[in-house]
Amino acid sequence: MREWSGFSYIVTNLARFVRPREITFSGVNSALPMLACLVAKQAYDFDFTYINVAGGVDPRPSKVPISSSDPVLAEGSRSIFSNEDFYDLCTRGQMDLCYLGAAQVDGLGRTNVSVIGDWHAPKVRLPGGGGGAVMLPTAKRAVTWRTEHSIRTLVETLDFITASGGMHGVVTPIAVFMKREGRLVLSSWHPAASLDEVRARTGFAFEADGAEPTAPPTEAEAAALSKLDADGDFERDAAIKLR
Amino acid sequence: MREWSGFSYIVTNLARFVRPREITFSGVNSALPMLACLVAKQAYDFDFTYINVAGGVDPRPSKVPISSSDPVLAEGSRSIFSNEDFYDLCTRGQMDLCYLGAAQVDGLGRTNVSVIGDWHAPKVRLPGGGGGAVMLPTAKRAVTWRTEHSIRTLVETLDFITASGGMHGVVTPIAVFMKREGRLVLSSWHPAASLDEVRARTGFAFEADGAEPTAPPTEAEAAALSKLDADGDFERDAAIKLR
Amino acid sequence: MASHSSKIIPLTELAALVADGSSLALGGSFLHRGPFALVRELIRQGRKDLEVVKQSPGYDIDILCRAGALARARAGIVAMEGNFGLAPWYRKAVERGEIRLEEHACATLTAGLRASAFGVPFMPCGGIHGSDLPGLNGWKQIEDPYGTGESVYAIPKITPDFAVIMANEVSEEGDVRVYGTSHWDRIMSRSAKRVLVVAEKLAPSTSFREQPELTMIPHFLVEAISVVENGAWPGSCWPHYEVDYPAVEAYMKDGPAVLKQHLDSAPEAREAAHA
Amino acid sequence: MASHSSKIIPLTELAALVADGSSLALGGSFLHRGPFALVRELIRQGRKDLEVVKQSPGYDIDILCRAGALARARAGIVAMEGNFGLAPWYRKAVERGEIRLEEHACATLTAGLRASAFGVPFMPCGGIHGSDLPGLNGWKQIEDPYGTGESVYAIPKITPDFAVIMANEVSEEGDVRVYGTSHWDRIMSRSAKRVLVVAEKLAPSTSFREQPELTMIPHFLVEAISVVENGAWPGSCWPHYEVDYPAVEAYMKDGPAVLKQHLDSAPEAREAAHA
Repeated sequence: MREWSGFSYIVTNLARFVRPREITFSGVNSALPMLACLVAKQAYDFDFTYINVAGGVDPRPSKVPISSSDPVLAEGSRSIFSNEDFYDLCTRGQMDLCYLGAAQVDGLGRTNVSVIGDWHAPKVRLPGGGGGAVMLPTAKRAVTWRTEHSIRTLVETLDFITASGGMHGVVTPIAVFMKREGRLVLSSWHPAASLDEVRARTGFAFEADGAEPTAPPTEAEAAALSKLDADGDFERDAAIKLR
Repeated sequence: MREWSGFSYIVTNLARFVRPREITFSGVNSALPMLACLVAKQAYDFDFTYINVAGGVDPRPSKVPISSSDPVLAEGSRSIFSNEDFYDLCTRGQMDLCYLGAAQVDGLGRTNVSVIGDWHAPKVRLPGGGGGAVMLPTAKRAVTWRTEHSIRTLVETLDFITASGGMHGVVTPIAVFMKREGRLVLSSWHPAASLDEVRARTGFAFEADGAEPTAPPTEAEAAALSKLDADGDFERDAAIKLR
Repeated sequence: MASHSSKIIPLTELAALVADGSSLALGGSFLHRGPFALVRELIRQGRKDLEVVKQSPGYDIDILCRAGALARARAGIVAMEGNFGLAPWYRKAVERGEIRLEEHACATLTAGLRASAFGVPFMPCGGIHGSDLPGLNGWKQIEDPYGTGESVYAIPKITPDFAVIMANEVSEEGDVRVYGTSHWDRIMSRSAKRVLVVAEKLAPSTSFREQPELTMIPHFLVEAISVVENGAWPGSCWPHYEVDYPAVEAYMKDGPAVLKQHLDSAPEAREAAHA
Repeated sequence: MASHSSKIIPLTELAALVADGSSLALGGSFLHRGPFALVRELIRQGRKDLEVVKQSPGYDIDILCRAGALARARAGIVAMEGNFGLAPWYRKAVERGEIRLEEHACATLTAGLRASAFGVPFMPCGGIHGSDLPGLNGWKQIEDPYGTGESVYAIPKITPDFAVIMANEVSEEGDVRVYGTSHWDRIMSRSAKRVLVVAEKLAPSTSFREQPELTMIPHFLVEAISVVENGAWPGSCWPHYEVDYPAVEAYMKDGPAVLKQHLDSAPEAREAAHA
């Protein structure tokens, strides 16, 4: 195999958070989690419910859309689960796993998606948290991802705390973190990286007991992603570099 | 015309509360208001929105059902306005007129639909208020009716206050009351009755300035009700006596 | 990719999921589209100490009282309706103190279910001012923390153990469709811990795929379903059938054998007798 | 019995109903089923000081910022999406302090709309604990008055002046149908003071009578409608059409003439030019 690309690394490791019989959600601005859910549906030999922000419930999309909120993600659904519905599902504690975006993540697994600089005098106004502030503390497990692994994105101190709470895992092009006793702990690193590299490129301190190189994609995982991104458009658009 | 029956008197006077362009609601256990709304649709040369507890919105029922919550009351509707929806419409102040049942009414236009006797040791357990406690204070106008006009039903002191608030009118087989400055005031009486009779049969004191015999049914009102109750089943079932 | 297994089970097994003492949010309203076949099956199985949570129960709460299966009720308005007036066995049960009633307005019950569905401990509800109900139930007023001076009643969360819905059509996977008004079924299905369904018909999954907007409850919220033809009898299930008024009239008669006769003449009992 | 009059009016008149300074809850999400023809017409008519209330605005809020028509926004997440990243004119407007942002989580905005729809001054909302948003917005915590010890954030009522919905199909009388997800359109339509609609198609009233369950907004909640083919352009309106990515790409270019070119090439402008 060629070097495991950052794109495939993130999608595959996001997919690995999906568990049998659970309800898993992907939202807006979330092409990688959308692909991860579709990979999981193809690659894993268990049943789970995939709901998404387009109202889809276990959809059979005729293609993979560029926009992760595209109505094509509801094609073939037997029901429409609307926005109010999936938020309520989450706040009442029935959402097993949801993927939420982040610009900055700190060592407690809190996220900033609001602003770089001071909120009232922003250097960069970011999109805003969307589901985060409500879903992160109320989902059973929340997972985020960053396409850049650096001390700018994995920080000691957030510029603003958009959301705080039940972060379960963080995936970057070179590492997978999981939360343990309230802090992010390194779970595994990209086979082409190293523990030292992860430490050097991470802004917060973390434990790494038991961490090891991430298991490479299974045949089924690799095949599912190849099929979903047959032309390589998503990989090209995502433009994720290991370094 | 024969003597104006108590049945026709109540239905006709309930219908007369309907105003152009308004939203008017009839609920469960409400055969007379249901008929009143259907009479108003037929008899009056203005447009209004009739919604009901069966989800109907300006329905075209194929027949008049015995049950005022029968799904036939949604036949021909272009939309279904469900129970949550019409309660919300009311609490946010957009319900113009709704009809709410009562077992006892007092001089302030408050209602008891809960119990005869002590709530905790009931002599008669009544149905309960349904919409009352929430709709009476939040509808722009609420109207109730009693098929018996007596000191048992129009009382000085309610056994229990199920609902209190925006009562606009009360119709009995022999009288129409309207609320003025916080108290029920006699508006008109059945042509076959008299002010003295209404006073004698009413448990609370009331003003009657300007009250007069109720205007008899118009041709259109009479024709509409005859058509709706062609076999006289509703009139027979209601078994409403003037005295 | 694993395939979904069917959620369709026999009515006897559906009823067996409900333990003594359970609280049941029952779908429909009065005589219309209620999951009455399941209610009767709970009686046949001898269930005790049940609670009914429903804005407008009627036949269902009455027959549970008649059978001695009910201990508690939260309800807004209780009647047989359709000219039958009060629900007599319910009335007697309350008057004799045999069941504990928490009297609601329909909308306060909905508010309590919404609190549960939205994952919050209480829900503000419009109106109620001047009613004796808050005093009776210990409902608290909360002043608007944003200084409008407005006060609103907070209704505590209501989380039924089960929502039991009478559906027009279901898919084998558990999707639920109803026609006409949904009554309070939607909020019941989102507030209860578990959702059970009695369905008039099984419909092809493809028909759900063609109009997914019509699905009221998605499969993953539903635990189990029984398909029972005429399951809402003696009530209506529009557009399939109307209220069976003679059957309700027969039920309303007093007498030692009437309840058993009624239970035995129900569609699911006659079906079982043929099986 | 009077007959209903038509609620269909031209787009120019629909836009004329919206005064300067109005707050607009805009339907849809990001590039999908937004009432974009009306948003553009407001710009053409020179509307100022508008407010956008929307959980996930994108193109709509960006073009209003670009045209200098926006003064305030309440939003959960703002982006062009579909690989276009941030909404650049919105971003600049916030960074330069040209618009006042009230930053929400999507669900807190929904909670504020629910308060309005339910007629109560505030709405409890799950989650939010640990976020800086409550401090920023002055949101208060309320302790459960029923003694569970649970504390919940109360979101103040949000009542937009208008909800503007992009519909798939409408009846002449004003009934509104959408396919696929309703996004937050339903709660918007119940919380705003007035409801305006841009519709892709006029459908026969009989088709609404045949499936009334599909109607998202009943006629009596709707004030006026314009039927505009491709009204959601350059966004999608499923199942009629998908996102016009080249058009969005052209819009994203900087330069003095781009906005005017974009407005002139919109379907409703080309239609008007032919009329």
